[in-house]
Amino acid sequence: MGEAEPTRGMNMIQAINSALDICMGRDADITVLGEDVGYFGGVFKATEGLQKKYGKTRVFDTPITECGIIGVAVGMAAYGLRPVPEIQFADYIYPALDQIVSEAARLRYRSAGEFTAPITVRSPFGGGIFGGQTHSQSPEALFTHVAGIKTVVPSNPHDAKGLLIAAIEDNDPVIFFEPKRIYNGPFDGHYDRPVTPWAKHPQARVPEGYYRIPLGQAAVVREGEAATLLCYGTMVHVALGVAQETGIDVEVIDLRTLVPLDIETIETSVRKTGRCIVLHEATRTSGFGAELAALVQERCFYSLEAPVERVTGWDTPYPHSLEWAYFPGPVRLTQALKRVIGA
Amino acid sequence: MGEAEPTRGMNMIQAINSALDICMGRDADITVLGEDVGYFGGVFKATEGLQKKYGKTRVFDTPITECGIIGVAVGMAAYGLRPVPEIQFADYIYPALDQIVSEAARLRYRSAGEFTAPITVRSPFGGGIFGGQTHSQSPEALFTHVAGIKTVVPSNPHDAKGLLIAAIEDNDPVIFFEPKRIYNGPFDGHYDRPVTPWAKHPQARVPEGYYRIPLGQAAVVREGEAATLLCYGTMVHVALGVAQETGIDVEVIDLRTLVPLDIETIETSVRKTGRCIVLHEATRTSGFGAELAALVQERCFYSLEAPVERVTGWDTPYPHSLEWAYFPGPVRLTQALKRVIGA
Amino acid sequence: MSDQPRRNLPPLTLHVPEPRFRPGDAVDYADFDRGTAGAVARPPIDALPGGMRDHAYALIRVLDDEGAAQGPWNPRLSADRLRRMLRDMALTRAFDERMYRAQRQGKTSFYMKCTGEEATAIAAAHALDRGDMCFPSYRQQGLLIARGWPIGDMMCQIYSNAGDRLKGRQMPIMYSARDAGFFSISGNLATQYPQAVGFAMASASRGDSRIAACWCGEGSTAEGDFHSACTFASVYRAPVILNVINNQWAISSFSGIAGAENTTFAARGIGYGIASLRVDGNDILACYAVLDWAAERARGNHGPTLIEYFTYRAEGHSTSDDPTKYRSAEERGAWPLGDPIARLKRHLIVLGEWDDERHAAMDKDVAEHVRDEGRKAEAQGTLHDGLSQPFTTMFEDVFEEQPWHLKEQSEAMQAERKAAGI
Amino acid sequence: MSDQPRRNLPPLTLHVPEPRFRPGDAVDYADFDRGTAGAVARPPIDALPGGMRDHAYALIRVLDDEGAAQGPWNPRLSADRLRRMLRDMALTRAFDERMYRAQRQGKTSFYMKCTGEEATAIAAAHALDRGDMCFPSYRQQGLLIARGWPIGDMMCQIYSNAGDRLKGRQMPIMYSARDAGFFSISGNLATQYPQAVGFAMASASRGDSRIAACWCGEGSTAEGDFHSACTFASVYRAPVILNVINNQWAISSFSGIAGAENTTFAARGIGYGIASLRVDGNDILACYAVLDWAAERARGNHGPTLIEYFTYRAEGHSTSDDPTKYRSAEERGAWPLGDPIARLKRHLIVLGEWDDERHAAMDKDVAEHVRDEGRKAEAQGTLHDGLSQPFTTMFEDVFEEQPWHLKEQSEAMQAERKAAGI
Ligand SMILES: Cc1ncc(C[n+]2csc(CCOP(=O)(O)OP(=O)(O)O)c2C)c(N)n1
Ligand SMILES: Cc1ncc(C[n+]2csc(CCOP(=O)(O)OP(=O)(O)O)c2C)c(N)n1
Ligand SMILES: [Mg+2]
Ligand SMILES: [Mg+2]
Repeated sequence: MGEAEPTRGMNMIQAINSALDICMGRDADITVLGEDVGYFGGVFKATEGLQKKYGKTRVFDTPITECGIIGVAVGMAAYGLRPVPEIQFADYIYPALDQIVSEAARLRYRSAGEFTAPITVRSPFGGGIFGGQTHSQSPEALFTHVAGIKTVVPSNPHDAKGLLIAAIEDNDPVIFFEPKRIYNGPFDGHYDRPVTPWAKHPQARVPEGYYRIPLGQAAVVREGEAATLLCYGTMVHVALGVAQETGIDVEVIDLRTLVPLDIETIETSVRKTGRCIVLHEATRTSGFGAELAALVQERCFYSLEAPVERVTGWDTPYPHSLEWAYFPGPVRLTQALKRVIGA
Repeated sequence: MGEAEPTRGMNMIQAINSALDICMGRDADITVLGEDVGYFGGVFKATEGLQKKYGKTRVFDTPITECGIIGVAVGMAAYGLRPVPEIQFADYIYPALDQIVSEAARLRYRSAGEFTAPITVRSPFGGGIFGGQTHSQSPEALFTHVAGIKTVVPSNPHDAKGLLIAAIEDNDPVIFFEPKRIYNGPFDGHYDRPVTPWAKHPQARVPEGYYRIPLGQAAVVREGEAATLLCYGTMVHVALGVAQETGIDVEVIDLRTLVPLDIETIETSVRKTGRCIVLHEATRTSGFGAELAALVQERCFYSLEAPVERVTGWDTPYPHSLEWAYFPGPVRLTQALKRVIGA
Repeated sequence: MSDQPRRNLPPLTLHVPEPRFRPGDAVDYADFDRGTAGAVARPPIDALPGGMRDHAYALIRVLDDEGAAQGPWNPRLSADRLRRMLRDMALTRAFDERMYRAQRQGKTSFYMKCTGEEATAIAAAHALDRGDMCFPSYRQQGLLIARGWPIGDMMCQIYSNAGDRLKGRQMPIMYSARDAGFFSISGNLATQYPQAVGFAMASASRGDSRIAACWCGEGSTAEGDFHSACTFASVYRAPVILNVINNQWAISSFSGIAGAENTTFAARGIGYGIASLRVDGNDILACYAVLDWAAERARGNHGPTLIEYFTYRAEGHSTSDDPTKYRSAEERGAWPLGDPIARLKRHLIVLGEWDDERHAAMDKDVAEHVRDEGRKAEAQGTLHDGLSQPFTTMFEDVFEEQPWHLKEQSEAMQAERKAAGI
Repeated sequence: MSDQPRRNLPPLTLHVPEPRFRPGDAVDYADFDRGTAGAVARPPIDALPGGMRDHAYALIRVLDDEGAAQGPWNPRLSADRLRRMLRDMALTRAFDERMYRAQRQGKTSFYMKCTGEEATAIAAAHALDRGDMCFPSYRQQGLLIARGWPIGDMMCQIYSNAGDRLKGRQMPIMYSARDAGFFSISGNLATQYPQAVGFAMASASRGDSRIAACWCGEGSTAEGDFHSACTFASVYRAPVILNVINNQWAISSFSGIAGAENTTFAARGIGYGIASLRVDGNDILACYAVLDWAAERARGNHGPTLIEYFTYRAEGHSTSDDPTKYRSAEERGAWPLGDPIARLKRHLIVLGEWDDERHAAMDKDVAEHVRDEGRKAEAQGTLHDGLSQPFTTMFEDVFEEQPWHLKEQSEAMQAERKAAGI
């Protein structure tokens, strides 16, 4: 995990690009494929410059079939490559679901280790860019239900790079969801204020070289005593923003990896605070927040002073013009926090 | 809901067949399609005789593309039909996921009601027949996470018929999962004992005519004081079996519909018993049990004497020869029950 | 297994297609074979697909370089009809221009033009019956416009304003207009394909006479939905027209990434035994003619038709991209099949049914119409004017009846807004 | 929109394909056109797909009715090789027979035969190099057997016993044998198709010389995976052989439900610009020849080949169905392309390289081999003998390293077993 110096200010896209660049430079097996990832460098520019540097056979555009992209990646992995496919938006991952769930996730198990699928599926996810129902979804819960897949969500450039390197080097399939709302700057949910760029954020000082952030380790991004906020991705910034605004002394845990989960960090915190809120943008019912709430009450029942609350998107599609009413922003969190603290 | 007499002894397959027959007789818009559902009557025989009775244009075999089956059903629904597609095994529903999640589930919402998708997707699910990883899955949690879909799981012939009729008549898309292990008889998890056929089970006395069991209503199948067991499908019989074996006075709730959930019945029961176990066959992490545990602790926190426990399949694929070690049978439930009661 | 000793085999190589022209490249289409207007035969509408496979590799053209209509596919439309088609194309282009600017002005989050491809949709609206159901992609605004749907209504959808029938729920341009036989547009590519086949099958199974048609881009043909649609259409001989708009680009990927180096998109249909035609997509007479052929074929229970429209996406993919980043800026001007509006205009002039003055007057007229409708629409709000839909609409139409959890969430939202003082 | 008044149109009808023969029907294949052995030309291995489209509609045959090998596709194999192929087919059939009986005896939960289709897999094992990677469906046991994989190992997998390398995790017949270049079989149809293309692309991108091959049934070609595989294979000219076993049935659905009324399955390849061949799947010389052609083509960087093997599924789909419930029992006997073992036997006899005695001796020999291996395998347990795998194996290989939640669950399972006294 030793972090290489020097560091450089990077936004999330640059950090992801840097991770890909470094991995490709170290390991000729790493192959990037996806819609528009080649010459154009991806619709969000995460793969910019890679085709030029590593050639067309290692970084290439694909036909528009997510099923094919992942199916081909599984075959490449069976050969011995380490494919890093991009799904252009998480909303378009469903056509690939069978190849992910029935194939990549189970290959090691069903072949008793003869074949494996060390694939890292990168995909921008989450709302906040007026993307409407089909450019805003957060389908992470689906993947956490499937045995054999790891699910990772970074919340800042530093973590994005270190986690992506760890994901690519992992020998199991990893779904790497990139919260697109914070590609260019952290976002605390105040949609009516100007965007803060990453530039001055401490987590945007990113080592230029190689480093890993191990999968399965959460980060306590704010220590506190009043309540534990479990979050990931964009919601980390909403949580931190609310902590600052309300002055309530919450402990904010950035999960970073959803499966395998860092249960120790969660338990330690909830035992200390006795109160817990879980946050995510996805629809509430059967979201990953349900798993977190279930785990916390199972394991910390006798420490809990109040029910674990869920602050999430509503059980509706992500509506285009009402996206800020859907988004679980500071108001929703503050209200829940007051309830949980007051209980 | 008025139940028509006379009744007849039916197993689950016969009850489902009867529901389809009655609906097709009443409404010419109902169309059955799927792999092998036509002349052959389905690999489990649920559609037997229907093609002969209603003709090939209303009951027909399809090419082997689950994506196509549901996509075509959405188009038929847009025309005004009420398609009842069969997905041969729930394990094969993933290629259709995009058409279910992005299309059927959202059509009403995105068109503000101009177009709807009154489709009932029938699919046998669950393990217990040595089907291995790809004939045993219980993917219900995935669908409960998606806004716009109802999810139904019957546990006996009487409910299967009444719920299927209600599902077919519902104007929203319904996923109707049929626990294949109990097609022929109730199963309490004692895999080493002879199979009991439905014949003498009271819930196998099924009215021959039309009746509905409304979606969204659970059934308290055993009243009790010691703990609430929330279950559906095959697990209802495991719960009832354990109640009988252990003599512990549990209340067993057969949810029947997962979305929309009958929250009232659940809350009433847990407030009374103060203890709760949720059961399902699916993998534990992010299973529907997580949602149930989250809801129960959110809404009944101050009544709970013990953490809500989850008795589920493990977080592994469903292994062929070790399927009884995977299956959450009487031993696993009894142990959990003792923990919960003892807490 | 082979028992030969392991042979000393030459290394394999991976072929990754590359477009001919990238930014900065000079564009030369000299070797482009357009075929000859009027040269392709017109099979009878009940022709067996097996007997007309060559049509998938030909290019059906009616308008020649002089603006005359040639050959057996000449649909012999009245001058009146031709003028209406011309106006529909002009109106579509003017609409696109205005909404593109509206996006640049921040009045909406997103827009997509169909510039250069207008003929494909306008021809369809004229060739199909109004009762026929269209399952479009996002680039068939021309269908709605030519079916006479109010552009003001479309603008309100784009602005997610108070007049938006879709209640601000959908991204701009994702129209739904049941009364115009226009199916709700999805953001997920090609999903409409099997849906159209299902609609057509339903219509056939009920002895109705309505047919269905669907559209997707050449890039989208790679999706599995396209394949299932073709399979179902072939097996059940569904009365459906499967339209592929080959505008040669899919965002930044050229058509070679979708397979164009080795085949045509019309040829995809051959594999299923579906009658397949390939047409000059910038020649509205040819487009009309093939659609009319396909529609009559479908109505006569002779089965589906797959049509590839060979055209060129003259503008960027959407307001979110800059095409000069991945293709030569010269391509648009050099494209050998010209512009569909200019070509129909010329034809009408050659016929003596049109002139530059009337064209200018028409342009002015459509521009004014767009401007007037635009003003009226904007009076009902634009995206960032503040939210035009009551919050509670968000919880409606998820299901026919609102279940308890959505009721609770709706109430929680109300409380949240109250707390926030909104 | 069309401005014609709504026309008085005739009603549409829905066509639902129906097989020619159902249970009880007399079977008559008199009008079945087998073509003539030796009549189809053999294109050069670098032929452009566009120049050989007719091959997708022809039927390549080498063995004529007299048992002689005819025409340009005659692979001219040594008698030794032919005898080995004959034995591999016989062994496969004997293996199938025994395992089918084992299922009937309750020793395993499930079995699937490939009776009548043996030539397709055995030919492939002989035509491909051992390093070439095979992505089979569930009916290519012949590949493993002909690659010399121990049938005892296969039996242990079927019995989920202590000798099962897959630790009882997979349903019977879902083999995995990396050392034999045999990819782990999936229960989900056609998923192996894009995987094979990916393997081939990887091999090409690394300058390796190994090619890939995949198999699926005609019914499975309808899955989207098939389409994405063909698209990728065409676009990147992947060194892959896409094999479709058209045994005319998909469980109870005849091939018309997969599209066979209007096209061949080889023709699917035409749409992508993939070289496509159609071969008599019961003629092992023809099967070998087309595979050899396709393999050389792939190795020479001339791209993929799609091959349809026209054959007949002589038995039920699996041990779970009874084919007399949906098709005429006469079909099997009447099938005009005969039995692959009988045809190769006759050829060898015609060549003077074989006789009935040697055949009987071979049959006895393979039967004994199967019986001996069967006994050894059964000595390691059968499915219901009790569980042959330690419970803890269930929690292994989900991930490379076991995360905490699986450790906990594994411990919970141990406790559960202890409580149950097991
Ligand atoms: C399932 C899915 N995958 C990816 C996308 C992202 N996407 C939107 S448009 C587009 C390109 C489509 O190109 P084409 O089909 O040629 O249509 P055109 O834009 O040229 O009209 C892509 C990749 C999507 N909307 N849906
Ligand atoms: C995705 C998926 N859908 C459905 C099935 C169920 N199924 C198993 S085999 C089969 C028939 C396949 O027929 P075909 O492809 O012709 O192969 P054959 O059995 O004839 O060898 C079906 C429908 C499955 N295994 N996977
Ligand atoms: Mg395009
Ligand atoms: Mg078959």
